[in-house]
Amino acid sequence: MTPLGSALVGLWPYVAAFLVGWFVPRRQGWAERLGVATSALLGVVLIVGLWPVAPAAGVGDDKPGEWPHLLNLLVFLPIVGALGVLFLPRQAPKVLRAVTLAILAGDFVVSLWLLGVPMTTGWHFQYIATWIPAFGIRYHVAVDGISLWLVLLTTLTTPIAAYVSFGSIRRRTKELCFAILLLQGAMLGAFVALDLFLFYVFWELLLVPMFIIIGVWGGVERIKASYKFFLYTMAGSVLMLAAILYLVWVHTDLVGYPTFDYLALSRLSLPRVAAALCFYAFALAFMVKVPMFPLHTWLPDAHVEAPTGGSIILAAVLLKLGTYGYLRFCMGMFGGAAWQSGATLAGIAIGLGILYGALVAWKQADIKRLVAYSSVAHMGFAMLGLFAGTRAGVEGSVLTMVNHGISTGALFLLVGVIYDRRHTREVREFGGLAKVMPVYATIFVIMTLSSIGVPGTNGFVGELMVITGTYVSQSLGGFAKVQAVLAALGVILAAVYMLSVVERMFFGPLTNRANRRLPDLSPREVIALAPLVVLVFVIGLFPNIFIARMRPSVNALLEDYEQSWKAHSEMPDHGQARMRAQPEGPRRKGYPEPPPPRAEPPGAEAGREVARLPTEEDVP
Amino acid sequence: MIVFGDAAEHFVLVAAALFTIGAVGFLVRRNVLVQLMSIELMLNAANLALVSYNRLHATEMTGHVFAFFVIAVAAAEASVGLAIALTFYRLRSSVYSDEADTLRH
Amino acid sequence: MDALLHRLEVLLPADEFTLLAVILLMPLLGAFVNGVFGRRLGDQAVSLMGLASIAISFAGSVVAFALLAFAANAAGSGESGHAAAATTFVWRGWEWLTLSARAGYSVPVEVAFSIDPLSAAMALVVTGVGLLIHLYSTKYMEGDPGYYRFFSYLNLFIFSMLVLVLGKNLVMVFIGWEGVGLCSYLLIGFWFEDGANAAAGKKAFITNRVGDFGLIVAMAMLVYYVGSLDFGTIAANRSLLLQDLSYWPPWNRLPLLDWMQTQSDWSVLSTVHGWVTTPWHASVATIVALALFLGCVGKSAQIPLYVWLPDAMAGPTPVSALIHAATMVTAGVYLVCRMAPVFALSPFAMFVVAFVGVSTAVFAASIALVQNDIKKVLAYSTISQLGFMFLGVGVGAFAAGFFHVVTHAFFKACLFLGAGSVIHAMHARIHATDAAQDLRNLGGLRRFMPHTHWTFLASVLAIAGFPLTAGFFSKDEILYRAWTSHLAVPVPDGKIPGTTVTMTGWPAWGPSVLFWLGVAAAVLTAFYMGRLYLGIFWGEFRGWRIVRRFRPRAAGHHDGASGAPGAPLEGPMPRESPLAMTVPLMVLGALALVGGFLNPHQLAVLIPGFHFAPVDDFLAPVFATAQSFGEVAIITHTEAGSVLAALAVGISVVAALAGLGIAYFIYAMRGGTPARELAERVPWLHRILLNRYWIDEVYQEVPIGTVDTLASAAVWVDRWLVDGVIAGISSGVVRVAGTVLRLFQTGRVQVYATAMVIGVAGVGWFFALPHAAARAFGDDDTGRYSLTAAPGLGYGYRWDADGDGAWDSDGFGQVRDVRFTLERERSRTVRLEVENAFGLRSMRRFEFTRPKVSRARPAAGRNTVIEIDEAGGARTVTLPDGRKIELEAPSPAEEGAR
Amino acid sequence: MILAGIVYFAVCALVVLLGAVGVVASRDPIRSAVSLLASILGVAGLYLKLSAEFLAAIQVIVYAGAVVVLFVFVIMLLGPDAGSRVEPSRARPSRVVGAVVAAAVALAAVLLLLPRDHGLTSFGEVPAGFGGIEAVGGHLFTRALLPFELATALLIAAVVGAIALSRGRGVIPKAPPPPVNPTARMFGGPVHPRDAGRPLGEEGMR
Repeated sequence: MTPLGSALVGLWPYVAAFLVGWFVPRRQGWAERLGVATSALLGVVLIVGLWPVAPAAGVGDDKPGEWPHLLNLLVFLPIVGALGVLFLPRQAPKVLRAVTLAILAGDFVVSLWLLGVPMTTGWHFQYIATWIPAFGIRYHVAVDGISLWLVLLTTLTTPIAAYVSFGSIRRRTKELCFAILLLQGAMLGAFVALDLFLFYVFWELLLVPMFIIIGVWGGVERIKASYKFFLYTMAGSVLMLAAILYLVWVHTDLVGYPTFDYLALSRLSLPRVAAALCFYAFALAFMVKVPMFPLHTWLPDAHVEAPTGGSIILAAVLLKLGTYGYLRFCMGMFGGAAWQSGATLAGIAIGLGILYGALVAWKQADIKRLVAYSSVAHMGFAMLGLFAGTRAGVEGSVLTMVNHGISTGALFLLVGVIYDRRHTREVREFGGLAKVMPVYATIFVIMTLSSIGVPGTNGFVGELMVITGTYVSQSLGGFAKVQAVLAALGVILAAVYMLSVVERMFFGPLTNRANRRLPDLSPREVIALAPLVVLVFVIGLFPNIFIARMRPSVNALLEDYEQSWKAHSEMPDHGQARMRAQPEGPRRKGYPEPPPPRAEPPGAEAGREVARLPTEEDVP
Repeated sequence: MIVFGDAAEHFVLVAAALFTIGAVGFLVRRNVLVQLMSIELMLNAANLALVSYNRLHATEMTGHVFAFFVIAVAAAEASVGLAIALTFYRLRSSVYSDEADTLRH
Repeated sequence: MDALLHRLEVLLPADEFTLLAVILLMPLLGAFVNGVFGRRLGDQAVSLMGLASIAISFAGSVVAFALLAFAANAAGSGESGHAAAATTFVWRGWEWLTLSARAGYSVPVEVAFSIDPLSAAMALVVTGVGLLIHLYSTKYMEGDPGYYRFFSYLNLFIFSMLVLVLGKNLVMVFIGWEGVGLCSYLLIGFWFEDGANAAAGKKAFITNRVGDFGLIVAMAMLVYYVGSLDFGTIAANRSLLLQDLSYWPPWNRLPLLDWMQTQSDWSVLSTVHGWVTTPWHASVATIVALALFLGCVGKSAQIPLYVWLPDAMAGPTPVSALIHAATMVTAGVYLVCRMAPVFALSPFAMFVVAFVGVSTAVFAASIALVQNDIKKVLAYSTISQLGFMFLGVGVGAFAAGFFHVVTHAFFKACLFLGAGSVIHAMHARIHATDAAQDLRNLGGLRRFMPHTHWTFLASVLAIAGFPLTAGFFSKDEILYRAWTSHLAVPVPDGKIPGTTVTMTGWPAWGPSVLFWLGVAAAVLTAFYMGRLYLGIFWGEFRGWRIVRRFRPRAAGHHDGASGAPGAPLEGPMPRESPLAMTVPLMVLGALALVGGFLNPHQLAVLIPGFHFAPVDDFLAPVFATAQSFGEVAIITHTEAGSVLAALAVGISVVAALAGLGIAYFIYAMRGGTPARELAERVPWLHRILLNRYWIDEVYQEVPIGTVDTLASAAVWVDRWLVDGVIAGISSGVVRVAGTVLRLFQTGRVQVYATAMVIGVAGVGWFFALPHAAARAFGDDDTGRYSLTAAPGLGYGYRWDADGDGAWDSDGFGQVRDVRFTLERERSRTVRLEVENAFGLRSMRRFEFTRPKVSRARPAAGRNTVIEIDEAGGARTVTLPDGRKIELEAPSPAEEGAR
Repeated sequence: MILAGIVYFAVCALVVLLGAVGVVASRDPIRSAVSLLASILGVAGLYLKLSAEFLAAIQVIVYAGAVVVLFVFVIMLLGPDAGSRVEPSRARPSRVVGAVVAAAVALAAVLLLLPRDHGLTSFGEVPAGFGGIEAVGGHLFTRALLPFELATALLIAAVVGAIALSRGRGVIPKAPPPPVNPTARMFGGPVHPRDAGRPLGEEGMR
C-alpha cells in the first residue's frame, strides 16, 4: 500500500467523524457544517489521542518536551491581548471581535499542548521566577492532573461564551472584549498559580471584569446583582488573605525565611485552633464561590442579571474556582482540619446543597434562576466528593466540575438563545416549543439529560463516582453511608425539576401566540453548542481518558491529605506549629529554598538575636 | 569646629521652617493661587531636606534624583492645579477655595 | 450444521466475542442515522434502516444463541450431562472508569458485555419481538410527521435494552436501564403536542428514577462490601454479603439523646431513648437485594411504583407493545434473575419480592376488571403479569419466572398489537385517542377483522392460562412452585456469620398465601381478559353507524368529538389492517399458542416420567449458583410429577376456565347485564375499582404534596431567611458604620489639610524625639555579644557596657558599638543613652544571658541540626521538618547532682 | 573664607524664609508670586552650598523660569479678581493648628542652636563630581530609568489634563462629529452594508 493510502486508512475515524458532522445540520450553511464537523473531528481526536496508555517506562523527573513558558503564554496571552484591544478603534467592532476570538482560540490551541505530556505525579510545565524576594513571593505556575482539566475547561468555554456574547451584545464592544480577555487571563492564572500571593492576585483580579460584565451588560437589576456578587466574594477572600499572611508569618518563624509558596506552606502543621481558623478562612472564601448554603444567594441574582456569555463563564469556570480552591488549598494545606470538618460540611453539601438546591430550583419560574439553583445542587455533588476524600470521590468531583461547566454552561447558552428571541425567561411564557424549534429542543433535552445524570452522558459518571466514593469514605466516619444514600436521593429531585421545565417549555400545545414563529438555532448558536454536545458524550462514554490523567495527582493529594490528618490528630491540644516532612520526588520540584545569606552584616531585624557573630578580628 | 551653615542640622532646620511656613500658608489662606504657591514651598522644603541628607551620604545620588522627580511632579502639579483654578474661576468667578462647595451636603 | 458452528466458534472465541458488538451497534447505528438524517432520507429509507438494523441484530442474537447451545451441549456431553457453570461469551470494549472501594482498593468498571443462556434468551426476545413490532410500526405509523423520530427512538430503545441485557456488570446494566427509561420517556411523549402525553412521559421517568435511586445505592453498597460490580465476581464473592449491617441508628452520637438518657426523672424520655437507640440489624445481602428490588419495582411497575405504566399507554401502541409490555418492563425480572445469587442469600428479600409480586398481580387485576380503555386494561394486565413473574423469581423459581417473561412477551405483544390494529381501524372515523380505544365504542369486530380477531383470541387464551397455551405452562409453573418451594436461610445456624444476629427466614404461612393469592389473580386475569375480548370482538359494533359506500364529507373529518357511546356518527365498515401489521400478529399469536411447549413441565402430570424442559435445562447453569450457598441448599421444592403438582395444575386449570366461563356467561350470553347489576348493588366497590383505588390522587397529595410544601418552604427560607437575614445584617453594619464615618467628611479643603498637617506634625514629633535603638548580635556558643546603636542625625551616645550601673563616660560621644564576652549562665544589663541635636535624651536597657546550652536555632531548609552540650554528647537533633528529638533529657535530680 | 561661607548660608536662609513669609502674608497674589521667586532662588543658593550644582540649575530654570512664570500668567489672566477681596478671617481650627506647628518649629530652632557637647553633624569631604550633571544623569538613566519614564508619562498626562480642564465644557461648543470616522478607511469602509452612511460604532444598535 502506498504511504498515502495507509495514511488515509489510519485517518479514517477522523474523516468519518468530520463527514458525519458535515452532514448533520439540516439546513445548508457551510459555517454551520464546518463548526459541527470540526467539533465531531475534535471529539474523535480527543478520544483517540487521549486514550489512556501505560506511561512509558523511565519517565523521570526531567519531563521532556515541556516548554516552561507554556503556562506563561497561556495566562498572559489574553492579558496582553486585553491591553492590546485597548489600542484598537472602538468604531470597528468587527475587528475587535475578530481579534478577541483569535486570541481566545489561540489560547485554546496553546492549552491543548498541555495534553501532550503524560500527567505523571508532580508538577508540569512548572515555571518559577522571583517576584518580590523580600517577602518570598515568587511567580510560580504549574499544572497537575487536576488543574489541567479546569484549565482546558476554561480555554474551551470562554471562547464559546465570547462567541455567543458577540452575537447578542452590540453595545460597548471594546469594553466587552477587554473584560472577557482579562477575565480569561485571571481565571487561568488562578488555576495554575502555586504561589499564594500570585493566586490571591489572580483570584481578586477576576472579580473586576466579571463585575463589569454583569454591571454593564446585565439585565434590569444588574447593578444590585453585580454589587452582591462582588461583595460576597470579596468578603470571603479578605479572610483568606488574613489566613495567608498568618501562614507566611508562621513559616517565617519556623524556618527562618518567608515564602508564599504553596509547596512550603502546605507542609505546615498548625495547632488545632489555628488550623481550624485558617481552614475556615480559606473555606469561606471558596464556599462563597462554589457556592454553598447559606452563601449562595448571590448566584441566582448574578446569573439572572448577567448576560448570556457572563452566565456561561460564571457557571462554567468561576464556580469551579471555589471547588478547585477547596481541593488545592483547603485539602492541600489544612488536611487535618478539612478531614475533621468533612462530615459536617458534607451534611451541608447534601442537605442544603443537593436537596435544598433542587427543591428551590423546582419552584422557580425563571429558567435562568432554575438553572442557577441547579448549579447549587450540582456543586453540592462536587463538594461532597471532596469532603468524602476518597479517590473515586475526588476524581468524580473534578469530573463533576468539568461536567457542570459543560452542561450548565450549555444550558445557560440555550436560555440565552430563547431570551434573545423572546426577551423573557419566564417558563410560563413558553410551551410546545419543540414544534417550532426542534433542533433547539433536542439540544436542550440532551443537556437536561446530562444535567440530571442519565448514563451515557457525562453527568452520570461524576455522580456515580461521587456517590460510591462517599459511601466508602473514611473521613466522613459513621455518616458516610447515610450521606451517600441521601445524596443519591438528589438524582430523583434533579429529574423532577429539570424534566418539569422541559415539559413546560417544549411539550404540550403551542399556546402562546408570540412563540408561533420563533426561528430555530442560528448557525452561530449551533457552532457554539456543537463542541459542548460532543463533549457530553465523549466524557459520558470514555470518562477514563479524563480520569486516568488526574489519577496520579489525586492519589498524591489524597496520600498527603491522610498524612496531614495523621499529623493533625497527633498534635497535642496546645501544641506548637511545626513543619511536616517535605514532599518526595517530583512533587518537591520547585520547593522554595532558603534565600542565600546576605553580604551585609547579619541581623536583618533590629534587636533580634541572630546566631552569627562578627568574625574573630572584629572582637577587641 | 563646625561653623554655622556647615552642619546638616542647619539645613534641615531651614527646610523644616520652610515647610512650616508653607503648611501654615496653606491652612490660613483661602486664595487658591496662594495655596498652590504654599504647596510649592512645601515641596521645596522637602527637596532641600533630601539634598541635605544626600550631602551627608555623599556616595549616592539618590537624594538628588529624588529631588529631580519632585521638581517634575511639582511642575505637573502646578500646571494641573492652575488649570483647575482657572476652571474654577470660570465657573464661580472666584479664587477662594471655600466657595468650592458643590460636593458638600 | 455442526461444522458451521465449529467454524463460528473458532472465529468468535469466548473471550473476544465481537459478535456482541455487532448485535449492539446495529440498532445504535440505525438510531443515529434515522435520528439525524431521517427527515432527509424519507419514510421508506427510514423504515428500511430501522428494520435492517434490528434484523441484523436479531440474526446475530440467533447465532449467539446457537453457539451458546452448541457450547453447552459440548460441555454437557463432556461432563456427563451436568453443566457446572453457565457458558459465557464475553466482549470487552474498554475500561470505562475506576471506582474506589474500602482502603483505596480499586474497582475497575469496564464497558464489557457478555452473553450467557439467560441474556441470550432475553436478547432473542428483545430483538425478535422488536423486529416484529418494527415491521408492524412501518404501517401503523405511516404518515406521521415524526416517522423518522419514531424509528430512531425505537432503535435506540433496542440498543439500550440490549445493553441492559448483555451488560457484564451492574453499571452497564444501569446504563441500559436508564437508556430504556429515557427511550420510554421520549416515546410516551412522542406526540408531545398533547400536554398529557408529555406529563405521562415525565411521570414515567421520575417514577423510574425513584427506583434508580435504589440501584445506585445498591451499586455503592456492592462496591463497598464486595469490591466489584461484575456479575461473575459478585456471585463468586457473595459470601462477603453475609455481614451484619446495623442500619439504625445512623448517627454515632447525638447530644440530644445523651441528654435524654440522663433524664431519669421522666421515664418517657428514657423509654423513647431506648427505642430510638436500639440498633436494628440486617444482613448486607438483604439490604442490597431490597435496594436492587426497589429499582426493579420502579422499572417493572410493581406496588408502589406502578402508577406510571397505565399513563405510559399515551405513547403509540407499538411502543406500548414493545416497551411497556414485552421487553422493558420485564427488565426488573431480568435483573432479579441476574442477581439471583445475591437475592437467594436473603430469604426475607425473596419473600418481599414474591409478596410484592403477588400483591401487585391481584391488585392490578382487580383494577383491570372495570376499565373501559382497552389499552388501560392491557396495561393493568401487564402490571398483574409482571407481578406473576416476580412471584416466580421470588419463590426461587427463576427459570419459571423468566419463562413467563418470554411467553408474556409473545402474548402481550400480540394483544397490544391487536389493540393497535383495532385502534388503527377505528381511526377511520374516530380520531380522539381516548374514544378510539374505549370499550364502549367497540364491539363485533370479529366480522370485520378476522386476522386480528383470531390472533387476539389466541393471546387471550394464553394469558388466561387456557390449558396447553403458552401462558398455561408458564403461569402454572409459577403457581406450583409458589406452593411447593421452600427457601432456607443460607447459613446453618441461622445467624449472620460472626454475630449473634438472626437472619429473617421465610414465614411458614408464606407458600400457601402466595399460592392462593396467585390463584385469585389468575381467576381475575381470565375474567377481565375474557371481558376485553368479548367486548371488542363480540356483540354489535358501537363505534358508528355503518353505512355502505360511505363518503367522508370535507367537514366530516371531525373525530367523534362527543366520544360518548351511541353518538350519531356514520362511517364505513371497519377494515382489517394491512399485511405488515397482521403478519407480526400472526407470528406472535402462533407463538402464544405453542410457545409453552418449550417448557412443558405440566405434561408430567398426564404422562408419568415425562421430562422435557429445554428452557429450564438451558437456563439451569445460570441459576445453579443461586440454588445453594456452600453446603446449604437454599432453594428446595417438591419435584414435579407428585400429587401436589397435579393438584396445583388442576387448580390453575379450573381457575382459568372459571374466569373465562364467567366472562362468557356475563358478556356473551347476558350482554353484560349481571356486571351492571353488580355495579349498582355495590357501587362503592365499583367506584373504588374504576378510580383505581385513588392511588394517583393519594400520591399527588402525600409524597408529591410533601415535597411541594418542602420546596415552597425552601424558597421562603432562601428569600427571607438567607437573603434577608444574612444580607440584611451585613448591610445594616455597613450602613451604621457609613453614617458614623460620614460625619468626618465635611468637604472643606482646609479641614482635610488640617488633618494632614496634624499627621505630619506627629511624624515630625517622632523624629524630634531621640530613640535609643540598638541591634544585638551574639553567639551563645562562644559567649561573644555585641550591640550596635542605630544612627541618627545629631545623635550623641553614651554606654554602660560593663553593666555596673554607672555610665562609662559622662559626656555623649560618637561610639556606636560595644562588644563583650560572657561566661555561661551569666547575665549582663547594658544601657544606652542617646542625646539628639535638640538636647532631648532617651535611655534603654539590653539584657544578655548566656544559656547553659545554646538555644536551638530554627532548622532552616533541610538541614539536620545536631546540638552538642558541654560534655560533648549530642543533646537534641532537629530534623528538617522541624521536629526535635531529645536524645537524653537530664532529670532535675541529675541536674542537681551536677 | 569661613566667614564668607557663614554669611552666604545666612543670606540664603534668610531669603528663603522671608520669601516664604512673603508668599503667605502678601494680600496681592502677584506679590506672593514674586516672593515665591525669591524663596526659590534662595533654595537654589542653598543647593549650591550643598554642592548640588545641577539641581540648583534645574531649580532656577524649571521653578523660577517656568512654574513661577506660569503663576504670574494665571494671575494676570484672572486680572484684578485674583485676590483683591479681603479674605474672611474667622478663627478656624486650621489657624490654631498652623500657629501651634509654627511655634513648635521655632522652639526646635532655638533648641538646635544651643551648644551641645557632642556637636553637630559635619558634612565631610565632597567626593569628586558630586552633584554634577554627570553624576545625577548617570544615576537617572541607569538605576532610575523606569521612574524617569514614568515621570515623562506623568508630565504628558498633566499637560493633557491641564488642556482638557482649561478648555472648559461650557465655553467652547463641542464640534459636531465628522460624518464618517476616518478609521473606517483603515478597516475597509463601513462594517456592514446596513451601516453605510451611519457613523461607525453605532452599527447594530437597535
